[in-house]
This record gives sequence, structure tokens and C-alpha cells, in this order.
Amino acid sequence: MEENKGASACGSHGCSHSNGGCGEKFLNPTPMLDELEKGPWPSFVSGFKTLAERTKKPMLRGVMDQLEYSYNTKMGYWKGGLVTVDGYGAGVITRYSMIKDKIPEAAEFHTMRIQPPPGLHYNTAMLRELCDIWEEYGSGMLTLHGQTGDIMLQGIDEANVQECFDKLNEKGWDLGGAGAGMRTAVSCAGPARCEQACYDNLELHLHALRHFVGQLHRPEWNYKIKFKFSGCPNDCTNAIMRSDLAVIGTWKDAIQVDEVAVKEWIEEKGVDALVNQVINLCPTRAISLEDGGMKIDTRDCVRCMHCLNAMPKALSPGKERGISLLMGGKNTLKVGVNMGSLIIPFMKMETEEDREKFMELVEEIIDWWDDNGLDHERIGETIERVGLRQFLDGVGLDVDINQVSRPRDNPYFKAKY
Amino acid sequence: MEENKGASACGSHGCSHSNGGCGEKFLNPTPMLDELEKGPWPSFVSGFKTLAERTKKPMLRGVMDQLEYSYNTKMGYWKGGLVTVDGYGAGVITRYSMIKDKIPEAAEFHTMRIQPPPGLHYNTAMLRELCDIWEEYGSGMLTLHGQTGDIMLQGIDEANVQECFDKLNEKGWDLGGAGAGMRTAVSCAGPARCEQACYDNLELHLHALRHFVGQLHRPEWNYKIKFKFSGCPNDCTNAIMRSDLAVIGTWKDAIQVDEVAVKEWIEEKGVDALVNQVINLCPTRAISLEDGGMKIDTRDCVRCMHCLNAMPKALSPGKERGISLLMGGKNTLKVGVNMGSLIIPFMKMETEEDREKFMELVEEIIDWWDDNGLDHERIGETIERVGLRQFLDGVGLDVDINQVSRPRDNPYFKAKY
Amino acid sequence: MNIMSSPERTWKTIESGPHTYKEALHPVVINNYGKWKYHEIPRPGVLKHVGESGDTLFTVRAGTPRQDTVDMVRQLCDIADRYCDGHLRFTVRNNVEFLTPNGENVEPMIRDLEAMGFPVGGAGNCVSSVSHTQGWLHCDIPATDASGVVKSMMDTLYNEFKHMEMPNKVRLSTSCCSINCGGQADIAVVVKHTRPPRINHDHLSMICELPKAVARCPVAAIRPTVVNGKRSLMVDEAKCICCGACFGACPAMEINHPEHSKFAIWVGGKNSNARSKPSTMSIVAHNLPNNPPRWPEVTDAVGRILTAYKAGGRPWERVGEWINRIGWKRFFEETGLTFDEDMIDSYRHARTTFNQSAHVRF
Amino acid sequence: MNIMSSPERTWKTIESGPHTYKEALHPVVINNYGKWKYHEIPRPGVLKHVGESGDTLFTVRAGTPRQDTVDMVRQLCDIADRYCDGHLRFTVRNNVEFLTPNGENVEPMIRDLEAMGFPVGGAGNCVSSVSHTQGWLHCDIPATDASGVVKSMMDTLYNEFKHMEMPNKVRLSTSCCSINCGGQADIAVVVKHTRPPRINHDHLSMICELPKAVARCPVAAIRPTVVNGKRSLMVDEAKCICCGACFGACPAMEINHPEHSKFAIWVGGKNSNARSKPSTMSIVAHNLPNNPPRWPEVTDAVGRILTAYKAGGRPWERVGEWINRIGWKRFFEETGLTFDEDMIDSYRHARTTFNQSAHVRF
Ligand code: SRM
Ligand code: SRM
Ligand code: SRM
Ligand code: SRM
Ligand code: SF4
Ligand code: SF4
Ligand code: SF4
Ligand code: SF4
Ligand code: SF4
Ligand code: SF4
Ligand code: SF4
Ligand code: SF4
Repeated sequence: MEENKGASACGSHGCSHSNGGCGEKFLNPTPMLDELEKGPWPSFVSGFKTLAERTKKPMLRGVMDQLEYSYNTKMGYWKGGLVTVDGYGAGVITRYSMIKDKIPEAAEFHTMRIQPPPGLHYNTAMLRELCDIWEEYGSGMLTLHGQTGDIMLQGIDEANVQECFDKLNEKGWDLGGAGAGMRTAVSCAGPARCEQACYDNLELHLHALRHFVGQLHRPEWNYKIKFKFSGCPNDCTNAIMRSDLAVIGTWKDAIQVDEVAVKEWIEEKGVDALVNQVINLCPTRAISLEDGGMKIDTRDCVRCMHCLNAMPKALSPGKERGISLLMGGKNTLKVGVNMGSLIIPFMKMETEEDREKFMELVEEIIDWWDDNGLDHERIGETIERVGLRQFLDGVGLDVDINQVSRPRDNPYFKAKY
Repeated sequence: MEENKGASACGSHGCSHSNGGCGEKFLNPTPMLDELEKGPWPSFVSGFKTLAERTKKPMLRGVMDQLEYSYNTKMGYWKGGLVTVDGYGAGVITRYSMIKDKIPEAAEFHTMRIQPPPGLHYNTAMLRELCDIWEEYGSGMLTLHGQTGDIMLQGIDEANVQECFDKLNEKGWDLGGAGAGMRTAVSCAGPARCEQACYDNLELHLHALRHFVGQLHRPEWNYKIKFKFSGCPNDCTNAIMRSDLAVIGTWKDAIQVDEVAVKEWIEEKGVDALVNQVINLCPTRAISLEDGGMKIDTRDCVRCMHCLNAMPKALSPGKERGISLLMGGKNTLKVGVNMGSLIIPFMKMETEEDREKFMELVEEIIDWWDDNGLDHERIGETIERVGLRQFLDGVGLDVDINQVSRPRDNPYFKAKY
Repeated sequence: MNIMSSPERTWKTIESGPHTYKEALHPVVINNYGKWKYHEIPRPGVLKHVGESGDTLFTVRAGTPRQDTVDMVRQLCDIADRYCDGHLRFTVRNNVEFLTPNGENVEPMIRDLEAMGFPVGGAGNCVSSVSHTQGWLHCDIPATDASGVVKSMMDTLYNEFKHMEMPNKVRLSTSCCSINCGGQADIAVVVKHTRPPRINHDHLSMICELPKAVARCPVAAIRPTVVNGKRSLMVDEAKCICCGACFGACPAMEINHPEHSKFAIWVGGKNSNARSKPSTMSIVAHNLPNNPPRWPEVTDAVGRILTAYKAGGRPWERVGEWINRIGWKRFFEETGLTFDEDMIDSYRHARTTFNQSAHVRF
Repeated sequence: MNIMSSPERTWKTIESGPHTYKEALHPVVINNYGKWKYHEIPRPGVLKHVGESGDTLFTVRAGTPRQDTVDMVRQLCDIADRYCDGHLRFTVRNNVEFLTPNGENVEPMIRDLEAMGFPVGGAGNCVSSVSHTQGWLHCDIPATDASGVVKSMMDTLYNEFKHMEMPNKVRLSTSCCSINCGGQADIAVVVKHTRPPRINHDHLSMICELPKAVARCPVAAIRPTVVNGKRSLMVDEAKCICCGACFGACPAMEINHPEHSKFAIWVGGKNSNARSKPSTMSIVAHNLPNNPPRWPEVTDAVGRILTAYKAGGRPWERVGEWINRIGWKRFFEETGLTFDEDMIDSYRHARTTFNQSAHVRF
């Protein structure tokens, strides 16, 4: 999709009305949308058009017409409903057009949320199967991926949903979450492709989402709950802000230092860079300059990752690895964006037993929330309303100074003594 | 009052029952209090006892007995009341004993709050006059100074209050604040004895407290309001936390640098000290190391005072000096401790007109508070409840990014457009 | 609830959860799983990971429109089959990644991808793809079309995606209502409503659970009422802060408006723990028009911020960290944006954003 | 209101406000007013200020009990007359300062002051005098006697007052109820009630304005009620957080208790703007007994904190800054104090104190 592509050629991917050459057009004119075929960035409009012209699916023409209409009126025209598959209570986001009298071809345009493999790792066989089924039953439009991690198969009629699902399910695909239950999760690349990974987040992801698969398909809690699994505190899944249960890798012992690689780094980049780009950026001044080299005081290190990021060849996470659990991340509604806060500073996460123990803990946590939460109240909101201490008491978790950035600054409490 | 003093000698200041030598004692035994005559720090108990034995004032015996009683029962026994002087509504803190049946000699033990000179500067003539009048009408006990800045003359009967006041007033002393009105103020040493002073806080203090003298003597607002005047952001009067109206000196232009003195400093203390104790402690990294010397980027400087404190000979506040006004400082009640927040980033404060302009502004501010505040609500609480923006609007002050540490992180507002 | 249950169904559901991942991993990944030693970024869009074993893995990253089609996915599969033994992955920012141990495959793969219109980049200190949302294409409550805004914005940032000239990574997001499914980012473009919802009293009682809608309002501005004899709701417009939360609960409380639904720009969101603690983002512009199909005002504001950051940020400083050093005053000066009274926090923890110090910048 | 108005009164009040200050200033002060250039601290308790004119001013600072007597003040005046041309001042921490341009006066003055029992010190990096409150001596709501606690504490810190061995200034305060008139400090000792108020229903209706007492409660735990036919108040004990605010409004709501009124220790309060922004203090110990006449438990806790700070603080680090660097975990380890669940904030802005990051210390 280089600058000139959309404007001149009729490539498989960049075809556009305005330039003829395709003969008779299946699509109606969409002059507003066509503006989005210009420019170097890949155009979703071009993609849609190519697909529509090839497959001649009326639903695609309808949805393009409705989108063009929205671009003109600056209003949206979908309303919700409820469609699902046998035995499930969620996973299909139902959309009926509010202007089907005007544009009948996209009267229904439901999305099937599909859980991807942890880490979004694929082989082409999997993806091709998925595409083939989706082209057969649905529109052929899809999103890789939704912000919660789902493959979103966008555009299907209610009549095709069950059969499409059956075909997908046969190939190992299952629906993702929606509604007031467990949601689909996201994992970063993890140990598969990252030297910073402090636990096997892909395996835990699989384990956890299977564990809660019932509550994912049949939502019954106060509100949604999301897992995200980041291999280290760089948090490449945005877990802290975007998930109620942020599982972030960390380590307990000292950072592993490859002294030779440190020397090489300094030789290459100089002491100034060491001071300005590493030492001075450590949030707790845990690193000091010593004889032109660096010395890390492990006691002062808060596992922020910065020095490891800056010197990936020289520094690695310690050997005693595991996870931190942060809870309560969510976006804006009602309380304003809430970052997850550290609840479990450290837990080993190596064996199947470790994972089971973690599942038990999460069960306890969700039970507490189920008992104490209000309707449409995320667990972070419940904790804030009821009190962090009460939450810890309720779940039977230890109090740890790492859970707060400071002790209280007001005397407004009644202790039990 | 050295270690051995209280225990052995009967000095004018450290006399104690337990060691005889004074002949017949005026005071009753106070074994608990006597424990506080031990140790090297000057003992208020010893002071009280000396005074009592010399003056033989029954009120002093009574108050010592009651204090001893409190030390035994671990309860206090004063209750409030209302005593004042002709035309005033405040300034005397009234105390009646709840155990006057047991200990009748201190049935009344009122405190007269007296406003000191700004900066707590005295000459001995002033102080001796004060002592003489106080010994004549009151107990002879006093506090230098109360936390709000008053000289507290502690221990007087209602019957003596007016006459004592008249005598004091004749010598230029006036009562301090109490109740829901303007309070006594505090100033640091200021330009009288400090090189950091960025405005004449003593003069502004005098001006402001005279301006509000009516509201100080006849409280009629929602609650108390306090001024404190610090010559610079070191804030030696704790203005930010302890006053509703914190007037803190600052400057607008560049820090004045005496290059020779900087060199001397570095020669004496070394570059390491320059880096570790000055450069690295600048909160905004406004200082950089350049050719073994220091360079301050004025645009990044937030006038924190640190580098000036560390190198007082070499660095001084800029030449364009004035004040910042911070508002809302107060202690614990209801909202938890509240630090004042920056409302006016800068105002010149050199001439009588500058001071008058400032008085007008403060009048406006108090009017707003009077209209919008609730009973027993400090102005900082009102601002928090009603909204900072609404406060600025109400008083007609400019919005300035310096008033906040960051723009809002939530979309929860309705703008006027 | 319309539960489909066709009698002729033969497949019995397996509640399998996520698709398994092991078969998706490249053999070199399996052999070095959990044993990578370090990585380098030899050129924009390319990562080189080296294992403790000495094995090497190259990743080529390319941008996609996120709103994909089966055609497009099959094209990507073709590349993966050609160069990567059939393995590929996607990033959390909708980029696609091709993994191969063969360094010689990198350059031809880049050529092929670019030829197909997929820009290679998005790694290291660049502007990566925009995490965004459904918009008019699919959501039931959007005020705009996220994909269109993103396409317009990325057209102007195309080179910033393909080169590594920023002080640190730049993450963008775009959301079509204030709920902000796109999440927070270094720079976020989010719809901001500016008028209270308009209530369709005829529909309300039929389609809404009234107490739910009432409970949804963060400032308790919604009250039950009766209109034309029917139970309905009313909004205290003085209290309402135009958040649109009620609309999510009750479609009869129409918050969207072709003119009054605007855009706000937010900066300084940071989720990583590197150096400074994660931080929420701050509003720096609002009342920008919702102007399809190219939203030039939004693109312009984002551009100003990036230009100033690119020029002034120090190595490793994320957008928010850069601002913390230079101060918000200078941020507004250098970007030409304007701080105004609406940007002063007035919500629950507003006090904690007041400048409770004499620290001041001139 | 008992307004005294004796007919034989001859003086007509002049509402003069503060006493004027100019006549209080030493001539060298007047000559160098606003023109001081710098200062040094030649020895503990002594400041040397140098003016742009070259003039020099020596200040000798000494501790006082704050609860003074006319005898004591006259003694101080004797010193000022002898060495300072009759000029002296007090500091905001109840220290007295003697100002003289004559360097030779410094040593004899120190000798005389020490001989009289006034320790010279309190300047520079030391523990200065304690800002404190009225206590049983005068206040109507105290649970303890601040002056006694302070005397006991300063006996143990005598050398820290007289020497400059701390990383930076250390400010202490002590307050006899949670209102904390002593203000916040590097280390503060403040009464903490642990039981709800006990209501004297017989007195309440007579001595209290009921609505005022109700309004005073920060958690709305007080409700009107009727007891024995009289209007009174009741406290919802589950809600009550034992703050004692109601007692200030209504003496019939007795909050003080000989056993259940305890002490808490707070650290890290900082009001200066030097380096870090001013910060409020945090609780680090509570449930310490109110143990007159020497309060050894309080003195012990304060001592542990100071010992750890003295050993571990870097130059210029105030107590709170030191803790921020080493972390609260190590603070508790090094002082032997214990972090407990009550120290987790539960008040209005509690969320802002949660550790919203993966930053963690082991
Ligand atoms: C592929 C991906 C994970 C995935 O499984 O999808 C990933 C991969 C890597 N991240 Fe990341 N990060 C990825 C999203 C993120 C995110 C989340 C996001 O983009 O929404 C974050 C948090 C952003 C935030 O704070 O809001 C993130 C914060 C980091 C950081 C910390 C940056 C910082 O200084 O604040 C590092 C460290 C670094 O840059 O060296 C990092 C480092 C890395 C490394 C170098 C890790 C490694 O050693 O392999 C990987 C290559 C980075 C690169 O692109 O230069 N990754 N990384 C994601 C690529 C997104 C993209 O396509 O652009
Ligand atoms: C599809 C998706 C946006 C996208 O294009 O990627 C999306 C779309 C919707 N979100 Fe979302 N959210 C999506 C990820 C998010 C995220 C990001 C994340 O999960 O990482 C967030 C922020 C994090 C969080 O969980 O708070 C998010 C926060 C919300 C909220 C606000 C929650 C809050 O408490 O603040 C709502 C409102 C609600 O649930 O009532 C919401 C509601 C919705 C609804 C269901 C609107 C509604 O109530 O009808 C949208 C349906 C759109 C549609 O037609 O498909 N969506 N939503 C994302 C889900 C795709 C997937 O399954 O992979
Ligand atoms: C005399 C006094 C003002 C007064 O008018 O009474 C005063 C006088 C000076 N202060 Fe102060 N400060 C005085 C109370 C304070 C207070 C308030 C308090 O003690 O309650 C503070 C704020 C404390 C806080 O943050 O809670 C205060 C924070 C400072 C600072 C900043 C310290 C820091 O690094 O945070 C400096 C700068 C310095 O130390 O070089 C300072 C510096 C100074 C200097 C060096 C200013 C000067 O150049 O003359 C004076 C001698 C300081 C010394 O004692 O070493 N003064 N100074 C007060 C003496 C109190 C005492 O007897 O101990
Ligand atoms: C005497 C003094 C303590 C001392 O020994 O130094 C004191 C003593 C009392 N204070 Fe205070 N406060 C004193 C300085 C302070 C300070 C510090 C300051 O001004 O720098 C504060 C903290 C700053 C502030 O203003 O918030 C302070 C915050 C309070 C409060 C709580 C205010 C709040 O909103 O949180 C109250 C309660 C009230 O006013 O209802 C209070 C109330 C009281 C009362 C009147 C108790 C009462 O309600 O009956 C005490 C009278 C004691 C007595 O018998 O004399 N006192 N009070 C100080 C006044 C002496 C003077 O005039 O110089
Ligand atoms: S979160 Fe950590 S482990 Fe996961 S991809 Fe990012 S840097 Fe690697
Ligand atoms: S990981 Fe972060 S906190 Fe730890 S030493 Fe490195 S930079 Fe400092
Ligand atoms: S506040 Fe500033 S001007 Fe006043 S005494 Fe302290 S350092 Fe000097
Ligand atoms: S006054 Fe403070 S902010 Fe300004 S340069 Fe000096 S240390 Fe930095
Ligand atoms: S941001 Fe709002 S409008 Fe956009 S997809 Fe999410 S819920 Fe729908
Ligand atoms: S838009 Fe938000 S604030 Fe306004 S009524 Fe709806 S929920 Fe309440
Ligand atoms: S702290 Fe409380 S008890 Fe002590 S003087 Fe102040 S108001 Fe009275
Ligand atoms: S002690 Fe405090 S919380 Fe308890 S009833 Fe009284 S005012 Fe309310």
C-alpha cells in the first residue's frame, strides 16, 4: 500500500472505485470512505472493498453503505441484542441495524469473539482453516486482534452462528468472553520469544482460561473480569491498566550481571551514557558508579526493568523467578482510570501445582468479589469502596508493605485492639 | 539545667522538693511531675516550681496539683467558657477546672493570647515590660510561642483580664486570634536575618494583621483562617501545612550565580559532592555538569531552594522577587492533613501599593469563602468541595498550569462551549 | 435470548478455551523456549533474539490495518509459508510478526511485505500501530469511527513507524467513546461528549431497566420521573458531566451528537514499570471536531505533540517522563496547545492533583 | 459571654494588631536588612550571617522548655543585655536566639547559657526543639501532656540537639490529641484514640448544639436520638473511626480514656520545598501506651527511627526522602517497627496510596 498504490493500480488489496479498471462494481459508491484509501498506511477500506468485490457478499455491501452513511451523518446505527450458541451465554456480540429500512443488506452484523492461542502465536494452517470457515459462514472481515485479545470475526447472520461455531470448535477454536463473566486474556510473546520472561505466561494463560472456561461462557458475576499475562514488569500487555487480574513476571534475588558484557557496553557507549541513560534513570538510585563501572544494590532495586532494558546483553532477571499479582486495573467508567495495584508481591509459578494454587487463590478472590461487589462494579472498584484491608482480610491474604506506596497519612481508623 | 543540677542544687531555676534546702515548701508534693525534673533538657516543671516558690501564687499551686492529678489519672480536667475584653469577641482561651471541688486554687486558669512582633524579634525592654505586667495580673507562666505564633500568657482569673489587657495594650501589645476569624500569624526571621528572603515578610505580616485586626478580634466567619509568611520556599514557618494563606517568597528570573564562589565550593568539596549533593538532588534535573562546573537551566528550575541551600555563598535567589500564595493548608480534621496549594504563582511585593493590592485580593478570597463555605469548614476544604476551578472563577483569578501538578486524568467534566 | 439449537446438529461442543499454542511455535522457538539470552534491533522493524544455545531468531514486524479480511490474512500466511516455515504471530498492537532463524530471509521478506503494502517497522523507538476500537463499523455506542481516525493519523506518522527516531517507544490509542476501550497510551485520542444525553421518553420505559441506568451515573444526575404517564428518567443537567455512561445502560439516553460529540487528546499514559511507576494520562486538548473522513484537527494536535517530544525528549524518556522533566507549562508552550480551566481536575481525587508545593515554573 | 467592663476603666483600646518589630531589631540588622549575602554554621548552635556590606552577625541559639516563666524570660533578657545590646528573638520551634555582631561574645554567651541550663544547639543538621501543644496543662480536650512527653524525649536527644550529626535537619512534633496542633514533622508523636466516644446523655442536651456535633463527624457516625425523654446523640460504633472530632464540638462525647487513648508515631512529614515537594507524614507505630510521667515507649520508638536515619541517610536527605530511597520495607526492618493492616489507608484518597505498579522490594 505505498502512496501511489490506491490511486493507480487495481491490486488485490488496494482496489478503489475511483480508478475504474475492475469493470462493473459490486459496491455502491462510498466517496467518504474512499478518502481513507489515500495515504501510505494500509487501508482497511481498501481491504473491505477488495473482499467485497471478490466475494460479492451482500452483507459487505450493506455494511459499507451503512459506514458511509455514518461518515456523512456522524452517527452510529447499530443496536445490541442477544445471540449465542448452544449452552453458552456469551461470546457473540449481536448487532442489528437501526436503518435496515434504508440499508437492508446489513440488517444483522454480529461478531463472534474467538479466543486466540496465548501469545498470539499461530501457524499458517490454523489461520487458513479459520479464514476458510469464516469465509463460508460469515462476512470474511475480521480483526486481529480486539483489545481484550480476541480474534473478532465480524459480520454474521444469526442463522449461521451455531454452524459456524461448530465448525470452528471442531478445529480447536472456542468463543471468547463477553458480559459479566471471565473474559478472554492476553499474553505477551513470553518465553517463546523474549529473554525477559520471568515465568511461562503462555502456559498459565492456557491453564487459567481453561479453568474459568465455564464462567467465561456463562457469565454470572457482577461484571466482567479480565486476566492479562505479562512476562515481566515491562508489561507489554498493558496488564496493569487493562486487566482486573494482572499477572506480571518478576524475580526475588539479584539481577544477573554478565560482567564482560557490561564492560563491552561501557566501552562501546561510554561512561556518560552509563550515567545518564542507566544510573540516573534508576527510580530508586539502586545503581551507583564505582570505578567507572556499575554496582547494583539489590536491596534498593524495585524490579522496574530499566537497566535490563538498556543493557539486555549484560543484565538479566535473577534466578528466583515468579509472578506478582496486581489487581483492579480498568478504564474510565465511574471511578476514572484505575491502575491495578500490587496484591501478591511474589509467588512461584513453575509447576502445575503452582498454577493450581494460583487458581485456588483466584477462585477465592472472585468469590469475595461475588459476595461483596455491586452490580456493574469491577473488582478494583469493590476493593476501593470496601477497603484494601477488608479485601485482604476477606480473602485471607497477608498484609505486605509492598501493597501500598506509603502508610496512611491520616489517623482515621479504628484498630481491633 | 545540666544532668546533675535538678538532683542536687537549689538553683534559682532547678529547685526541687526532693532535695530540701529551701526550707518550708509552698507547693504540695508532685512526685510524678518531679520525674520530669530529671535529665539534661530544661525542665518546665522546675521552672514552674521556682516561679511558684518565689511568687507564692495559689493559682500556681493549684495548677501544679491539677497537673499532678492528671498525670495520675491520665485524664484532663479543664473545660471551656467565654471570657473576653471590652469590644473583643476573642483572644482569651477560657479554662475552668472540672475538679475545683478537689483543687480549688486553679478554678480559673485562662490564657491570654498576645500577638508578637513579626519574626519574633524582641528587645529586652519589651519583654521585661510584658513579664512585669504578667506577673502583676497573671500567674507568671507563659509560652514562647504557641504554634500559631502567639505569646500565650497562661493562667489568669477572669477578674483580672480586662485590666491586664489594658496595661498590655498601653505598651503596644494586642490580643491574638481565636474562634472563627482571622488568626495570629507567624513570620520567619525574614530579611532581618536571612539571605534567602525574597520579600519583606515582616512588613507584610504587620500590614496584613493590622488590616484584618477587626475580624481577628471579632470572629464572624465560618471558621478560623491563618496567615503564615515565609521569606522563601524553604518555608521555615511551615506555612504550606499550617496556614490557610501561605505567603511564600520566590523569584522569577535566573538564580544569581557567583562564579568565583562556585569554583571555591568545588575546589573545597570536590566534583563528587557537586554531583551527589547538588546536581543529582535537583528535583527537575535543571542542573547539569559542564566541564566540571555546574550549569542551571532556568526554564527547568522550580525554585525549590535546594542548590541555594547547599551553596549559600555561591547562589542566591534571582532579582525579580515577590511572593507565591498557597492556599488551604490545615491539619487533620475531617479531610486529613491538607497541604496548601499554589494559587497565585507570582506577585510583586515591594511597595505599599503591592501590599494593598494583596489585601484586596485576600478580601475577595475571604468573601468568596464566607459566601460558599459551610460552618467549621476551612477554606481549603471549601475549595476542595466546591472545586478549584469554581474557586478561581468565583474570585476572578487566572487559571495557571502551576496550580496543578498535572491536568486531569478523567473525562468527567462539562465544558462551557 | 435466541439460543440457536438446530436439531440436525452433529458436533458436541468442547469447551476448550483458548486455542493451544504449542503447535504454533517455530521449532527454534521450542528449542530455546525460556532460554533466550538477549535481543538486538539490527534495523527498523527487525528484532534479533539470541538464545543461550547460540541460536538466533529474526523477527520481522509489519503494520496491518487491524480491520482485516480473510484475503489479507491469507496473504500474510503466504509470507509466513515462504520465509518462516509457516509461523507467524501478532503483537498486542495489531502488528504482524514473522519469525525465522534464517537471517537471509529478512531482506526479501521485507521487500515482499512492503510490496504488498504492509509497512515494516513498529519496533524500538518508533511510533507503533495504534491500539483502537470498533467505531461506527460495529459498536452500539460510538460517536466516531476509530479505524478512520487511525488510518488518517498513521498516514501522517508513516515514517515514524518505519524509523526509530523517537526518544523511546511511542504508543498511541484511539477510542470512539469515553469508555476508552483503546486503553491509555503515550498519546490517546478519545471521544468526549459535551452535552447531556437527550432522553427518548417514548422508548425509555420499554427498553431500559431504570434502576440500572440510574446506578450507572457516576455523579447521581439521573432521577426517576414520569412523562406522559409512563415511568421514565430525567437528567439533572447541572450535575451531568457528559460521560455517556448511562447510554451504555440505556439506549434511550442518546449521548451521541453529530456536532457536540468531540475529541479530546490525552498524553503521558504509561503502563510499563520501567523507571517511573505506571501513570495515567492527562487531558491536553478537547473540543476538537469529529470531522470525517480525515479528522485533520486530531492529526494536527497529535503531530504537534510528537514533534515537540521528538525534538526535546532525552533517551529513554517516554512522553510523560519528558513532560515531567520539562514541566507542563513548557509542554503547552512547545506544542502550542492551551491549558484551560476544564483541565483542572474536579473529580474524586482532584485534590491530589493540586500543586501542593511552592514549586513553580516561569 | 462574660464581657468585663469595669466603670473605672481609663484606657481606650488601640486595636494595634501585632507588636511592631522595628525597635526590636539590632542596629546591625537594620543596616543589613534585606542585604544579607550568605551564612555559615561555624559550630553547633551558632550561625554566622555575612552581609553584602561585609558586616557580620552571629546568632547563638539555645533550647527552652517553651512552657516558660517570667523568671526564665528575665534570665534570657539578662543574657541579651549582657552580650547583644538587648536584642534577641525566638524561633518557630521555641528556641531562643541571641544576635550580636561581636564574634568574641559567642563563647562567653554559650558558657553562660549552658550554665543556666539552656543547651546551645538546634542549628544545622541536628534534632531541634519539638513543636508541641498544651496538654493537660491547659487544653480542654487533651489525652496527654505534650510538655511531659517532649521533656522526656529531649532528655534522650540532648546530644542530637547539641551536635550536627544527622543527614539533614530533623523536626519533631508532639500533640495531645489527633487534631495535632503540633503540626506535621519528620517524626511526630500524636495521640490516637482507639475507642468511640462515651456519651453522657444527661449533659449532652444541656451543653451541646446537636447539629454541630453531628456535622463534625467525618464519617457521619453520629445520629440524633432520644434518651430518657431528652434529645441526645448516638454513635454508630461500627462506623466511628475514633477521631475525637465530636468531642471538640461537644464535651459530653467523652473520647479520652486513661487506657484507650494511645500514641501513634508518624514519619516523613516535610514542609520545605527543598528538593522533593512537601509531603504529609505516614503512620509507622500505634497503640503505644500513654505512660506518664516519662512515656518510655514513645521515646524508644522515636529513638529507633533516629538511629536508623542517622546511620543510613545520605547528605541532605530528610527522613521521608531517606525512606523513599530505601523503601518502606527496609524502614520497618531497620527500625524494628511493624507494618500492619491498620496502616493501610482507608480514608478518602486511599486509592492514591495503593502501590499501583509492579515496583516491589524484597
Ligand atoms: C511484541 C510485543 C509483545 C507482544 O507479545 O505483542 C513487545 C515486545 C517487546 N517489548 Fe514491549 N512489546 C509489545 C508491547 C508493549 C507494550 C504495550 C503496548 O504497546 O500497548 C508496552 C507498554 C507500553 C506502556 O508503557 O504503555 C511495552 C513496553 C516495553 C518496554 C518498556 C518501555 C519503556 O521504557 O517504558 C520495553 C523495554 C524496551 O523498550 O527496551 C519493552 C521491550 C520489548 C522487547 C524488546 C522485549 C524483548 O526483549 O523481546 C520486545 C521488542 C520490543 C520492540 O518492539 O522494540 N516493551 N511493550 C508488543 C509489541 C507491540 C507493538 O507491536 O508495537
Ligand atoms: C471490541 C472491543 C474494542 C476493539 O475494537 O478492540 C471493545 C468493544 C466494546 N466494549 Fe470494551 N472493548 C474492547 C476492549 C476493552 C478494553 C481493553 C482491554 O480489554 O484490554 C477496555 C479497557 C479495560 C477495562 O477492562 O476496563 C474496555 C472497556 C470497556 C468498558 C468500560 C469498563 C469500565 O469499567 O470502565 C465497557 C462498558 C461496559 O462494559 O459496560 C466496554 C464495553 C464495550 C462494548 C461491549 C460496548 C457496549 O457496552 O455495548 C463494545 C462492543 C463493541 C462491539 O460492537 O464489538 N468496554 N474494553 C474490545 C474487545 C475485543 C476483544 O474481545 O478482544
Ligand atoms: C530560625 C528559623 C526561622 C525562624 O524565623 O524561626 C530558621 C532559620 C533558618 N533556616 Fe529554616 N528555620 C527555622 C525553621 C524551619 C522550618 C520549620 C520548623 O522547623 O518547624 C523548616 C521546614 C521544615 C520542614 O520541612 O518540615 C525549615 C526549613 C529550612 C530548610 C530546608 C530543609 C530541607 O532540606 O528540607 C533550610 C535550608 C537549609 O537547611 O540549608 C533552612 C535554612 C535556614 C537558614 C539556614 C536560613 C538562613 O540562611 O539563615 C536558617 C538557619 C537554619 C538552621 O537552623 O540551621 N530552613 N526551617 C527556624 C528555626 C527553627 C529551630 O529553632 O529549629
Ligand atoms: C495553643 C495551641 C497549641 C500550642 O500549645 O501551641 C493550640 C491549642 C488548641 N487548638 Fe490548635 N492550637 C494551636 C495551634 C494549632 C495549629 C498550628 C498552627 O497554627 O501553626 C494547628 C494546625 C494548623 C491548622 O490550622 O489546621 C491547629 C489545629 C487545630 C484544630 C484543627 C483544625 C483543622 O481544621 O484540622 C483545632 C480544632 C478546632 O478549631 O475546632 C484546634 C483547636 C485548638 C483548641 C482551641 C482546642 C479546642 O477546640 O478547644 C486548643 C486550645 C488549647 C488551649 O487550651 O490553649 N487547633 N492548632 C496553638 C495556638 C497557640 C497560638 O495561638 O499561638
Ligand atoms: S512483558 Fe516482558 S517478557 Fe513479555 S514481551 Fe514484554 S519484555 Fe518480554
Ligand atoms: S531494575 Fe530498575 S530499580 Fe532495579 S536496579 Fe535496574 S533500574 Fe534500578
Ligand atoms: S523561610 Fe527562607 S527567608 Fe525565611 S528564614 Fe527560612 S530560609 Fe530564610
Ligand atoms: S532551586 Fe531547586 S529546582 Fe532550581 S536549580 Fe536549584 S535545585 Fe534545581
Ligand atoms: S470505545 Fe466505546 S464506542 Fe468504541 S468500541 Fe469501546 S465501547 Fe464502543
Ligand atoms: S452522561 Fe454521565 S453524568 Fe450525564 S446523566 Fe449520563 S451517566 Fe450521568
Ligand atoms: S493537640 Fe488537641 S489536645 Fe493538644 S492543644 Fe491541640 S487541640 Fe488541645
Ligand atoms: S470520634 Fe470521630 S468518628 Fe467517632 S463519632 Fe466522634 S467524630 Fe465521628
